[in-house]
This record gives sequence, C-alpha cells and structure tokens, in this order.
Amino acid sequence: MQNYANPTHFLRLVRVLLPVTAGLTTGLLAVGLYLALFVAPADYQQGETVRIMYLHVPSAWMAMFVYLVMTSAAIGTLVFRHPLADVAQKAAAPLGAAFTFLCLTTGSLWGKPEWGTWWVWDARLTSVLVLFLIYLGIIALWQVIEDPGKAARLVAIFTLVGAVNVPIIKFSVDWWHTLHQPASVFRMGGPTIAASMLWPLLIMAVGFTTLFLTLHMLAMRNEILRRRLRRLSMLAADGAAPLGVVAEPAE
Amino acid sequence: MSQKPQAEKRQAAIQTRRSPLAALLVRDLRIGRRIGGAVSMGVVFFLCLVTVTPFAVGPDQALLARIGPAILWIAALLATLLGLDRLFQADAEDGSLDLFLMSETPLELIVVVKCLGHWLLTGLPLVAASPIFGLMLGLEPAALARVTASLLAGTPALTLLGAVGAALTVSLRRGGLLLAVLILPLSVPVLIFGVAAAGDPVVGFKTPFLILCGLTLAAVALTPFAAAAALRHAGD
Amino acid sequence: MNLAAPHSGFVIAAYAIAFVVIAAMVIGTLADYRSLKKSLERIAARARHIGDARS
Amino acid sequence: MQIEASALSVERGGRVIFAGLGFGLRAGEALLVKGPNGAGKSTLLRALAGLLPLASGDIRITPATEARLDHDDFGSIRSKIMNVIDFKGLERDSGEKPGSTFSPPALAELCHYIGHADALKPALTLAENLAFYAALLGGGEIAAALARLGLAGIADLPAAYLSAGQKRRAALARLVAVARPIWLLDEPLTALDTMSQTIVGELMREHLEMGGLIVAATHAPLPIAARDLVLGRPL
Repeated sequence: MQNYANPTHFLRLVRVLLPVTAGLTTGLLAVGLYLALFVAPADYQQGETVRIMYLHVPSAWMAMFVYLVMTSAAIGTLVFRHPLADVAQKAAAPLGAAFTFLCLTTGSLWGKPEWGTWWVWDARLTSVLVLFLIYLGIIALWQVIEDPGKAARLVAIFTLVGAVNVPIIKFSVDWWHTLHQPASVFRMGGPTIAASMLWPLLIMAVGFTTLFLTLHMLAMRNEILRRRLRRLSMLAADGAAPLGVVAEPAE
Repeated sequence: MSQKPQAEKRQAAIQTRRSPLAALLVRDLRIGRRIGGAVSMGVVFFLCLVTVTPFAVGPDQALLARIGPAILWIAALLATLLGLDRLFQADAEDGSLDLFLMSETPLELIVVVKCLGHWLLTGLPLVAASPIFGLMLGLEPAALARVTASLLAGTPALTLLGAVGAALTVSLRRGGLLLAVLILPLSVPVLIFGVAAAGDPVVGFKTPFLILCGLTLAAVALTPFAAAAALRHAGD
Repeated sequence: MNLAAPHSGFVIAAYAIAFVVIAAMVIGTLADYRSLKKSLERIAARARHIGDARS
Repeated sequence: MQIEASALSVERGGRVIFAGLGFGLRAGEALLVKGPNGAGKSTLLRALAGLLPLASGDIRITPATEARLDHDDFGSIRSKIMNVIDFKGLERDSGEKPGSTFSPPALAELCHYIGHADALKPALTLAENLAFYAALLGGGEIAAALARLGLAGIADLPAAYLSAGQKRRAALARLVAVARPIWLLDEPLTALDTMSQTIVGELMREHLEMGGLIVAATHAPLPIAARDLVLGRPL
C-alpha cells in the first residue's frame, strides 16, 4: 500500500486498471439496463414505475458507499497521513454528491405517480436529503480553503463528524417520520423481492459501484495533476523553475 | 498532577492562583459584559425572527399556537448558529489562540469552556426570553414550560456543534454562512427531538426530552475533540 | 418495458436524468483532464523556454 | 538544558519555506534568526513553538547534566526550569537516558512565544489581560511584571486605549510574569522606544544569566550577545 503513496506509481496503476474497470462498468450497465428495462416484470401494484427502483436503490447505495470511502480517506489523512488519502477524499466528494442528487431526483420521479406529489417527507428521502446537504458542505469547505493540505485536514475532520452524525440523523429522521406519519406508506424495495427483480437490481448496483471506481480514479488523477500544476506554477512565480522540475513527478 | 516531593512547593503556588479554565471563563464573560452587544444582539435577533414569522404564516392565533414551539426552536437555532462565527476567530486574529495552544491545559477543555462562556452569554438569554416570546405566539402555560425546558437542554448541543463549524472556518474571513451550511444539517437530530419535546401532543414530553439530553451529553463528549483538532490544523 | 403504460413518462424521465448526470460526471472529469494536461504542457514549454534563454 | 534541532523543514501550501535547517543552543545562549522578508524567520519560530507542523526534522530538548547542576547556583528561573522538567517526569528517565525527547506539544509548554500579535483583548484592562495569561500559562506575579516594564501606572486602563509600544510591552510582560525557560521572540523590539528597548535588553540578559534560552527573529540588532542563524531565500 505504501508503494502507491507515490503518485507516479498510482498514476501507473490507474493506467493499468482503468481499461478494466471502464470495460466492466460498460458491460454491467448494459446488461443491467437491458434486464431492468426489458426483462424485469412490471410490478402488479406499481406498474412500470417500479423500474425507477433499479436507478434509485443503486444510487442510494452509492450515496452511502461514497461517504464510507470518504470516511476511510479521512482516517487515512488524519491518522496515517497517507499522501493519496486527501486526493481520494477530494475526488470522491462531487461524485458522492452527484449520486445523492440522482437518488433524490429518481425518488421524486417515483413519488409523483405513487404518492401524487413531487416530494414527500418520507424518512428515507429526508435522510438522503440531509446527506446531500452534508456533501454540499464538504464541497464548499474544499472550495473556500486555498491551501490543499490544510483543506484536506479540515475536511477530514468534518467528514468524520458527519460520519458520526449520519446514523444519528437516520435514527432521528425515522423516529420523526413514524411520529408524524403513522400510516403505512408503500416503501420501495423491501425485504421480499422476486428474483426477476433482484438480479437487475444487483447488477445495476455493482455496475454503479464500478462506475464510481472508474470515475474516482479519473478524478484522483486529475487532482494529482492539478496539484502538480499548482506546484509548478508556484515555482514559476518564484522565478525558479529549473529544467529538471518539469520531468520530476509531483509529490 | 505530580507526586514528587519537590512538587509540593509548587502545589502551594498553584493553589494561590486561579485555574486556567476558570480564568478563561471569567475573561470571556467579562469581555461579553463589557462589549455588551453580544448578549442583547442574540435576543433581539431571536425577537426579530419570532416577529417576522406571523407575517409569513398569517395572524391565525390557533395556527401560531400550534406551530409556536417550532418557530421558537428555528429562531433559537438560527440565533445560536449565526452568532457563533466569531467564537474562535477573535482569539485567532489577536494571537490568543497561539497562547491557548502553548498552555498546559488541553485545548479540548479550553474549547468546552469557550462554549460554556458563549452559551452563558447568548444561549441562556435565549432560553430566558423564550417564555415571553412564547406568550406572544399564544402558547399555553404548559407548552411554555416545555419549550423553555427543551431549549435549556438543547441549545448547549447547538452551541457545541456550532463550535466545530467555528473551528473549521476560523481562518476564513467570511465564514459565517459556510458555518451555517456545514452545521445546519448536523443539527437536524437536535431540532427533531427539541421540537418534539417542546410541543408534540402525541409522543409526550419525557421520551424526546431524554433523547435530547442524551444528544447534548454526546455533543459535550465528542465535539470538543473535533473542534480542537480543527483549531490545531487551522494555524498553518 | 411497456411504453403505453400510464406512468412510463416518469420512468423515461428518470433514466434520462440518470444518463445526463452520469454523462456530465464522465465528460466533466475527462474535460478537466484535458485542460490540466494542456496547462501542464504549457508550463513545461515555458520552463524549457526559460532554460534555453539561460544556456 | 539545551535544544538540538536538526534537519527542520516546513512547508506551507505546498511551498517549501525552509528545509534542512539545524542548530544547537545551550543554556544561557541566544540565537538570532536573520534573513530577508519571506525567508521564514517567523515560520521557524512558530514551528519551534509547536504552532506549525514540521514537514521533517526533529527538535530535542535535553535537560541540564548532573555535573552542570551541581556547579550552578540555582537562580529562581533555573529552579523553575528544573521544576518544569521534573514536572514532565523527564528527570525520571534521565538516569538511564540523558537525552529525552520532547514531543512538540510538551516543548510548547516550555516556551514563551511573542508573535506579531500582542494577544491583548481591548475590552480588558492591562492587569486583567496579564492575569489571564499568567493563569493560562502557568502562574506568576503580575504586579512585579507590570512594574518591570513600566506599565504599573496604566495597569487598570483598558488595552484599547494603549499605544502600540505600550501594547508591545504588555505582551513582553508575559515573559516576566510566567517563568518559562525558552523564549521565542518575533521582532520583540518593534514599536518600542529606546528606554523600553534597554529594559527588554536587560530582561533578556538576566534570562540568559539564569540559564534561559532565547531564539529571536529580528531585523534590528539585539542588545545581547547572540549567535546568528541566517536564513536565505527559499530554494
């Protein structure tokens, strides 16, 4: 693992892994979409609307998975001071926000025909909305602090505070929801689900995960290049950009 | 702290002087009292929010009495968070924060005492004012007591959560808005249980109030570490 | 997929939005990569230029 | 006691401020950090005070050796230095391991840091300001400290009404009020008139005679015997 602390090694690893994950993602999403749109049956209650679930549930899963990735990266930044951890953390935040946004919009599109309104203060949607706000806060914190090293440590602290808070938020929103809407509302998914629906769902979920991994690697590569560029620009501004510097890998 | 015989002489010297944390609390309270604006401004802002809400929802007494606890809680939440951005910033700008870091007293405890001072100056006046503003919203006496008790138990948690945001944004010139963006989502649980304890007829007072107290205790136990860590990293 | 079903518009909209969001992520990341590469090359050329001038 | 700093380097915002810096300083010695603007003088002091993380390198504090202790007569500061060290439980392992290493936070507790900012609250009086820092940093007599820096007459004025020189002296009064063995002074003489400069010079000499250590960053010459550490432009 320490070997990949060196960004140049990491960039080499990306070059090897990228075609694999990109190909895997394309294949999985193609199969998953085919199954979700054409093979899986329409629900006897919800009709065709159930097909939104194949997007909604995987993106909800990604919203949490990306936060998990960011939390481990935050620990990597604060505890192990791994140089790639804050790159990973910064690259993941906008992707997590995008998946969370997707989860919210698909949830809303599913809610309109099912519940008759575009937005319902359903426990799960509300929790995801709060998670979305936390993602936006993390992105804002990245943007306003200029020094990447300092930003990384402060964002890592906030990410961990959020990680402790997310289960509490989930618990309190569930409690709040049962308090205000005791009537049973049909929930998406559920413990019992037919195999014809489960397979497309699993394949889409795995496809979304590999999609995230691919994009995450690309975004990390961008971030490494951005830091290299920043360093070189600073050297150039100091009037001390010797020839060798450009060939030297970023640190 | 030390059991060495040589330390006994020191012990006498230590006892004659004030403990660092007590000195810090006295200092912050004194500054708050001398500057004055800090205490009254929070309450005035609280009053402004309570005044503005009926213009938004209409002067329907019954409706106002029903959502009164919620209005008071939202107003307390905003008044607490918007006043917090200077919590550590003033000390960071004039160099006091450097000296906090060089003290033998752990920064975590200093954070707790700073929060205590800030809550006494801004949170407590809000709690004290809430029954009066509750009357303006037409709350029943029982509801007034519940709102006041829930604010008393819940506002310390808001101050402590806000302290994390204040520490994260300490080096930013205009960190106030960002502080609110960072901390408002995290204060959702406090708001939920606070409002439920304040005025939900279905669930009663005890359960949400106890959970609210638990949240405050958890905030006391955990947030100082996050805030202190952020302050240590904000210097560079 | 039955296009004539009552709510199929919502399904299509959901998939379209997912497509747009994912495409935006992919295109945004790749465009960012290209512009970073270009900037890096520019600064490398600049350094070479300075180096030539010095020698 | 002595400080041994080796291979210090500090980075801020991806920029190397200085690298590979080292120096040694024994009890009673002063080090004058010189260099042009932006060379990292303030950064070095802040790093020594533990306020900035070191990118690499380490700082060792070694307590005075036994022999040296026997011969020296204990001045008040020296005994406090030893007390501080004792308090940290360092004397305990000095038997088997004379060179105990402080981690930076512990080092910070041995240091006085006088930075660019005077750390005074304008709403509080001078005496209140100083009494707070005395309590925070480890206790001491503030009346004597104020008198020593010629501030006794204005001790009950709010700091807001003081001149820059008076504020600077109030910050320097911390050095007298609280005994700490290592002084890190960033431009200590700024805004001071000649008479105050003389007083501060005396304070520094006394501190050194009692076995204290001083690291000062300054453009102006200091009225004490000191070794120089000249920092160049980064890279």
